[in-house]
Amino acid sequence: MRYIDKTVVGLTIAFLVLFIADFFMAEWVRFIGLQSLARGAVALGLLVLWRTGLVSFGHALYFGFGAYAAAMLTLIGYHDAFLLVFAGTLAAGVLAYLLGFLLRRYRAIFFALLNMAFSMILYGVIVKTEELGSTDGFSVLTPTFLGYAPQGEAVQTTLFIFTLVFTYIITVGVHLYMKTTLGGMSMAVRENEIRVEYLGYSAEKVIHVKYVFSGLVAGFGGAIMALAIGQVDPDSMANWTVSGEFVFITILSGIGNVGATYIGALVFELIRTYAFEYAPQFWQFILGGSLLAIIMFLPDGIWSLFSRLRRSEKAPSP
Amino acid sequence: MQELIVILIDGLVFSSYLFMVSVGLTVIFGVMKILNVAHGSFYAFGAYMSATLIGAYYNTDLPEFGGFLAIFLAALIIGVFFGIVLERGLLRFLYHRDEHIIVLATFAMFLVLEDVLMMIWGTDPYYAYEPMALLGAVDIVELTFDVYSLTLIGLAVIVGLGLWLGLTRTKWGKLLLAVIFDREISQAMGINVTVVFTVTFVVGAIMGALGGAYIAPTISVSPGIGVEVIVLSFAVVVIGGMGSIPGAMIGALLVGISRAAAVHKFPEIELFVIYAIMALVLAIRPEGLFAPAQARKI
Amino acid sequence: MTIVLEVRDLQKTFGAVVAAKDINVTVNEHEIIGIIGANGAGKTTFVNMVTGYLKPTSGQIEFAGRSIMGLPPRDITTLGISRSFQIPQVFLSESVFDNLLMAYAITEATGLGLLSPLLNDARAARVDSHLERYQIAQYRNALASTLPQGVRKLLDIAMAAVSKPTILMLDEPTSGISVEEKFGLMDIIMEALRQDQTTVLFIEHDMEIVERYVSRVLAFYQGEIICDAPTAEALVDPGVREFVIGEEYHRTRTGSENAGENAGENAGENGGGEDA
Amino acid sequence: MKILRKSGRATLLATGLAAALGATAGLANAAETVVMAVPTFLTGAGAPAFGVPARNGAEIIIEAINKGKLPAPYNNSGKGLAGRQIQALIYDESGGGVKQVAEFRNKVQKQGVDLFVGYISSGTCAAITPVAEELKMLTIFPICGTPRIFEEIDKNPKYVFRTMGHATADGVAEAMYVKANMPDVKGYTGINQNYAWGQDSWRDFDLAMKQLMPNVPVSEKTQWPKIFSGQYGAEISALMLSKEPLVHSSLWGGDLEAFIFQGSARGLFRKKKLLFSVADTSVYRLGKKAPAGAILGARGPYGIFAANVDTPLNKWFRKVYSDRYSTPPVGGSYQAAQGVLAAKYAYDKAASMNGGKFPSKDQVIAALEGATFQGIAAKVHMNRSNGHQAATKHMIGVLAWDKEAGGPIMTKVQEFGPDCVMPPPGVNGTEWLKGGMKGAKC
Repeated sequence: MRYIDKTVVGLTIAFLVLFIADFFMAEWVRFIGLQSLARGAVALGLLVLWRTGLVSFGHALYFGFGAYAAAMLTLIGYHDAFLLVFAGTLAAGVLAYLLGFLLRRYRAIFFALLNMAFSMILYGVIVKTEELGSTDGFSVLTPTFLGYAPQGEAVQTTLFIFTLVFTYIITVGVHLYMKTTLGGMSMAVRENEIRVEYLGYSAEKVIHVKYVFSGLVAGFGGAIMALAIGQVDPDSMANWTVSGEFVFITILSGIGNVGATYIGALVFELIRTYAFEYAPQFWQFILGGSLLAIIMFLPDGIWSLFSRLRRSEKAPSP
Repeated sequence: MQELIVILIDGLVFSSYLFMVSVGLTVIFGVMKILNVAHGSFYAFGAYMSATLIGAYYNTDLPEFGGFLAIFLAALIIGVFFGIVLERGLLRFLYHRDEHIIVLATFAMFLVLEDVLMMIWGTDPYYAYEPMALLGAVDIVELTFDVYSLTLIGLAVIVGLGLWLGLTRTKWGKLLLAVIFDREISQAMGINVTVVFTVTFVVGAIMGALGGAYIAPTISVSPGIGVEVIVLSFAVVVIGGMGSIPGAMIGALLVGISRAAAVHKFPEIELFVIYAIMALVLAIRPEGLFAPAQARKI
Repeated sequence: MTIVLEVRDLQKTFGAVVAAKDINVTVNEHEIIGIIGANGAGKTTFVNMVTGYLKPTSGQIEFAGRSIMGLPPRDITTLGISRSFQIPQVFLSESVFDNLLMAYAITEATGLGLLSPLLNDARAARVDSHLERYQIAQYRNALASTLPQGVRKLLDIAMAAVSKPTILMLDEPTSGISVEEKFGLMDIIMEALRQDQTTVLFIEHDMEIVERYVSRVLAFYQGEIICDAPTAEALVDPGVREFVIGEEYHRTRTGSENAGENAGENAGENGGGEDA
Repeated sequence: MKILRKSGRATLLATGLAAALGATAGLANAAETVVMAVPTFLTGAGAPAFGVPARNGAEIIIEAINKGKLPAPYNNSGKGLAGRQIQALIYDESGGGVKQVAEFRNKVQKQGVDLFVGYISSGTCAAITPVAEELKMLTIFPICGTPRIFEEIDKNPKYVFRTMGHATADGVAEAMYVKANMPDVKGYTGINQNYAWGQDSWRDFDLAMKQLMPNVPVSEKTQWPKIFSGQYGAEISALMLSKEPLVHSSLWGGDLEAFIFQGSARGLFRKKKLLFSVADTSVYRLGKKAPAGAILGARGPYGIFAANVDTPLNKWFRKVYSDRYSTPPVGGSYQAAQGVLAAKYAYDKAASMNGGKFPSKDQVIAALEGATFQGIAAKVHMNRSNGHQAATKHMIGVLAWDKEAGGPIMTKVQEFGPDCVMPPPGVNGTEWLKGGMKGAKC
C-alpha cells in the first residue's frame, strides 16, 4: 500500500505507549487494563460479526470455553501461558467451527438467540461437572512464560505485555483483514446476501468464517481472563449475563474502529468498578442506567464522540 | 402405576408453571420480535406486589377467598404500569433500531429493575402462603397434593386457551396476526400498529406478572427470583419455537413431564433435562418445534 | 450453433399450484431471447429454476452439456449463468464504485486470493472501465440508495455481467423505467453484452422492446410455454395475441405506452409474491 | 467503502487509552485508620439468608470496637483495632468468583485496604485464597464452608484465615446426632441443590453416615434440584414416595423457605424426618411456619443455638441486634461478628506484644495464628492448618415452637467438641471421613 494506514499507526502508538506504561502503571490500573484487553478482544470478535449484520447474545460460550480449556490444562500440569492461551483460543475456535455449520443458516434475532441457547447449555454442563468445581469453578495457578516464572507483581506485568503483544497482533490483523476481499464481504453479506450468492460466493461461508474468527478471539479473551484473574467459574464466564455484557461493550464501542472495542471495554470496567465502589447495593442500577443512556443518547457508541470532536475541529461553526 | 400417575401430575404442575412464566415472553416475541429480558423483572415485581397485597388483604377481616383477587389485581397493576411505562417511555424510541439493540435495552431495564425492586421492598423475603393454606390438600393415588398447585394447571389451560381463542377468533386477534405476518402492509391497511404494540406489550407484561403473582404464595418472595425465570422461560420458548403460543405449551409440557420423570427415576440428571431437551431440539430443529414460517427475501 | 442451455420437461408445483409444467427449451450460443407472458405466467419461476433459486419438482436442466439441477445459485453463477433482478439487488448503503468493486472481487478471488486486499489499482481500473461501458461513471461515488431507478437497474445488470457469463438472464430490465429512458437503457445494456458475446434471455412486458432487441420469443401462459418462435412469428401468433399480449398491444407507439408501463410496474410489485 | 475509509482518529485512540490507563490515582490510606473491606451478599438470593444478616452483625461489632464499647472480655481493650479506628468498606459479593477476584484486587491496590473480613460463598473464598496470598493481604473468612481452601487450594497459608469450622464438621455432627438420637433409622435420602455447596454437604454427611451407621441404607435416588429453582412439587412427591424416613437437606434461603411451604402443604414433615444443615437462617423469619420436629444445624454454636448462652458479650449482641433489626441474629450474623472479633483480638494482642505500638501486618498474623479467642457465643480455637483454620464446638438439635415465648426454640440439643467433629490438624477431611474418623475426641 502506498498510503500509511492511520489506524495501524494509531494502534501501534497505543501499543508502544501501553508497553512502556506497563512498567509504571499502578497495579489496579494494569489489572483493569488487562481485563479490558481480554473483554475487548471478545468485543472485537462481535464487531466482526456485527459488520456482517449479525449479533450474538451467546459469546460467553466461547469466552467460557476458552477460559475453561486453558484452565483445565493447568489441572494436568501445563502452565505455560503461550500453550494455555493457544489451547484456549483453538478450543473455542474449533467449537465455533462446529456450531457454525448450524448457526450460519440463521440471521437477525434468531442468530442472536440460538447463540444464547448454546451458551446456556455450556453453563449447564459446567454446573453439572463436579470435577470442575461446579458453580465454584477452580483456581488457575500462576502461568510461566516459556520457562520464565515471574513472582509477585512481575506476574501481572509480564502477563500484561504478553496480552498486549497478542491483542496488538490480533487487532492489527483484524483491521487489515477487513480490507481483504473476504473481510470486505462482511459488508456485502450484511447489505445483500442474494447478490453475494448471485456473484458466485456463499454468504453462509462468509458468515461461517467470521463466526469462527469471533469464536477464536472470544476464546483468546477467555483464556487471558482465566490467567489474569487466576480463577474460572461458570457465573462470571459462561452465564448469559456475561454475553449481555459483551454486547454492551460492543454497542458502547460502536462499529467504527477496531481499536474502539478496547476503549469500550475499559469504559465498561471503569463504570462497573466505580459503581461497585460508590453504590455497593445498587451497582446494577448504575450499570443498567448507563447502558440505557448510551443506547438512547450515543447510538453509535463512544467512537462517535471522537468523530464529532474531529468534525467540529475541522468545520468551525459559521 | 402410582408412580406414573404421580409423574404425570407433578409434570403437569411443573409444565403449567413453565407455561405461566414463559407465555408472556412468547407473546411479546411473537408480535414484536423483541426478546424481553426484563420479563424476569415483571415476574419478580408481580410476585412482590402479589405478596404485598395478599399480606395487606389478610390483615383485614374480609372473606378469605378474596385473597385470590389480590393475586390478579397485583398482576394487572404491575403489567399495566410497567407495560405502558416501558413501552411508551422507552421501547418505542428504539423500534427503528436493530433488534439486538432492543434486546440490550431490555437487558438494561432488567438490571435497573432488579435494583428498583430492592429499593422498594428491601432484601428481606415476603411470604404470602395464605391462599395456599386456604385451599388445603387432597389425596390422589395415596399421595397428598396441595390443591393450590393443582389449580395452576387450570390457570395455565385458561390462559393458554384464552390467548389462543383471542388470537384466532376475535377481530383484535386477527389484527394482531396481520401485524405478525407483515408489519408494513398492516400499517398500509390502516391497522394502528402503535396501539397493537402497546397492547401486546401490556398483555405480555401482565402475563409475566401473573406468573409471579400466582407463584408467590408457594415460594419465598426474595431477591433474585426473576433471574432464574429468564433462563427457564427462554429455554421453553426456544424449544417450542420463538413466538408461538402452542409452541410454548408443548415446550412446557415436554420439559415439565421429562423433568418430573427425571426427578422420580434419575434425579441426578434433573438439572440437565432442560438443557438436554434444548440441545436436542436445537440440533434437530433449531427454529423450535412450532416455529412460525419465515418469509423469503426475493 | 452450439447449444448452451437445454431444459427438458421442467415442472414446478407449490402444493396444488402448478407454477411451471412441461417446459422444454433449447438455447443456442449468442441468442437474444425475450420471455413474455402475463403476471404469474411462470416467467420468473423459470428464471429462478434455471439459476438455482428454486428447485424444480421434476425435469432436467443442462448447461453446456452438464446437468445443473439442484446446484445452488452461487455454483450456477460460477459455471456461467448470471441474472439480474426485477428489484435491483445491490449493496444499497455503498457507492456505485464499491458495489462493482465487490462484484469484481468476489468474481475474481478464489482460495487465498480472498485474503489479498480488496482494492488494488488493476481492479480499480477494471471497475472504472466497466462503469464507462455501462455509462454510469458519473455516479461513481454516489451511494446506491440515492440512485435514480434506471441507474440502479443498470448497476444491477452491470454487477451481474462482471463475471462475463455465458448466459445472462435479465428479469424485467425496463420495469419501473419511464418510456423515454427505456430504449436508451436497453441500448447500453445490449451493446455491452454484445461485446462480451453473452447469450441473453430477458423477461419483458413491452412488446416494442421485444420487437427491437430480440430474435426469438418464449411466451408463457399458466406455467407453460405456448409459443417458442422467432419474434416476428411469435408476435402474430393467435395464442400469444390472446393470452399474452391481449388487446392492449397495438403497433402504434402511443397506444403501448401506458400498457407497457403498467404491466411492468405490476410485475415489479407482484413478482416477489410469485417467487416466495 | 466505509470500512476502507481512513480513520485519522487512531492517534486519539492511543492517547485516550494511555490517559485512561495512566491515571494512577491510588487512594492513599489515611494513616490513623485501619481500612477493613467487608464483602458480603448485598444483592441476589444470598442477601436475605446470609449477606445482610452478616453485614448487620459485622457492623454492630465494628461500631462497638470503634467506640470501645464491647462487653467482656473485650471491655478493657480501648477503642478501635490497636487504637486505630476501623474504616469499613462494605460491598457486594455477587457476580461470581472471577468478578470478586477482580474486585479484591481493586480494593487492595486502588483503595488501600488493610484487611478483609468477609466472603460467604465457598466459591468466592476458593477463588480469593490464592490471590490473597499472592497480594500478601490479611484475609479472614468468617463464614464460607468448603474444606478445599486449606486442604487443596492452599495447604500452607500465611495470610488467609478462617474463623469457623468447615463443612466437614457439619456432616460429622449431623451423622453423630442421627446415630445418637435415631439409632433405629431405616435409611436416609437427601435433597440438596445441584451446585458446589449442596454437592459437598451431601458428600460429607453421606461419608460420615457410612462410617457411623454402615448398616443403614442410603437411597439411590437422592434429589438434586437446580439451585434457585423454587419449585419442588416433583421432588416432594418423590421424597414422600421414597422408603427412607430421614431426609438430609442443605437447602438455604429462598429455596429452603419455598421447600418448606410446599412441603408443609403436602404433609411432608409429618411423614418424614427432615435434617436441615443450615436452616437456622430462616427459623425466626418463618416463625410458626418453620417445621417443628425437624433436626436443625447452624454450622456451629450460632444463631438460635446461642439463644440461651449467658455471657455478657452474647446477651449484649442479641439485644443490640434485635433492637436494631427487630429480629434476633442468625448464624451469619454471629459468624461475621466472630470474624471481626478475630481481627480485634489479633490487632490488640499484636500491639501488646509490640510494646503498645501499632503492630505490623506480620505481627497481627503471628498473633492470630494458633490463637484461642472468645467469639460471641463460643471459644474459637485457631488450631488447624498451621493455626489458620478454626475449630469450634458444634451443636445440633430439634426445632420446636415455644408457646410461652411465642418463638422458635431448639430442644434435644447435643453438643460436639471441636476435636470431635473437625478432622485433626494436618488431616484431609474426606480421607479422615473415609478412614473412620480416627483421632476424633468426643
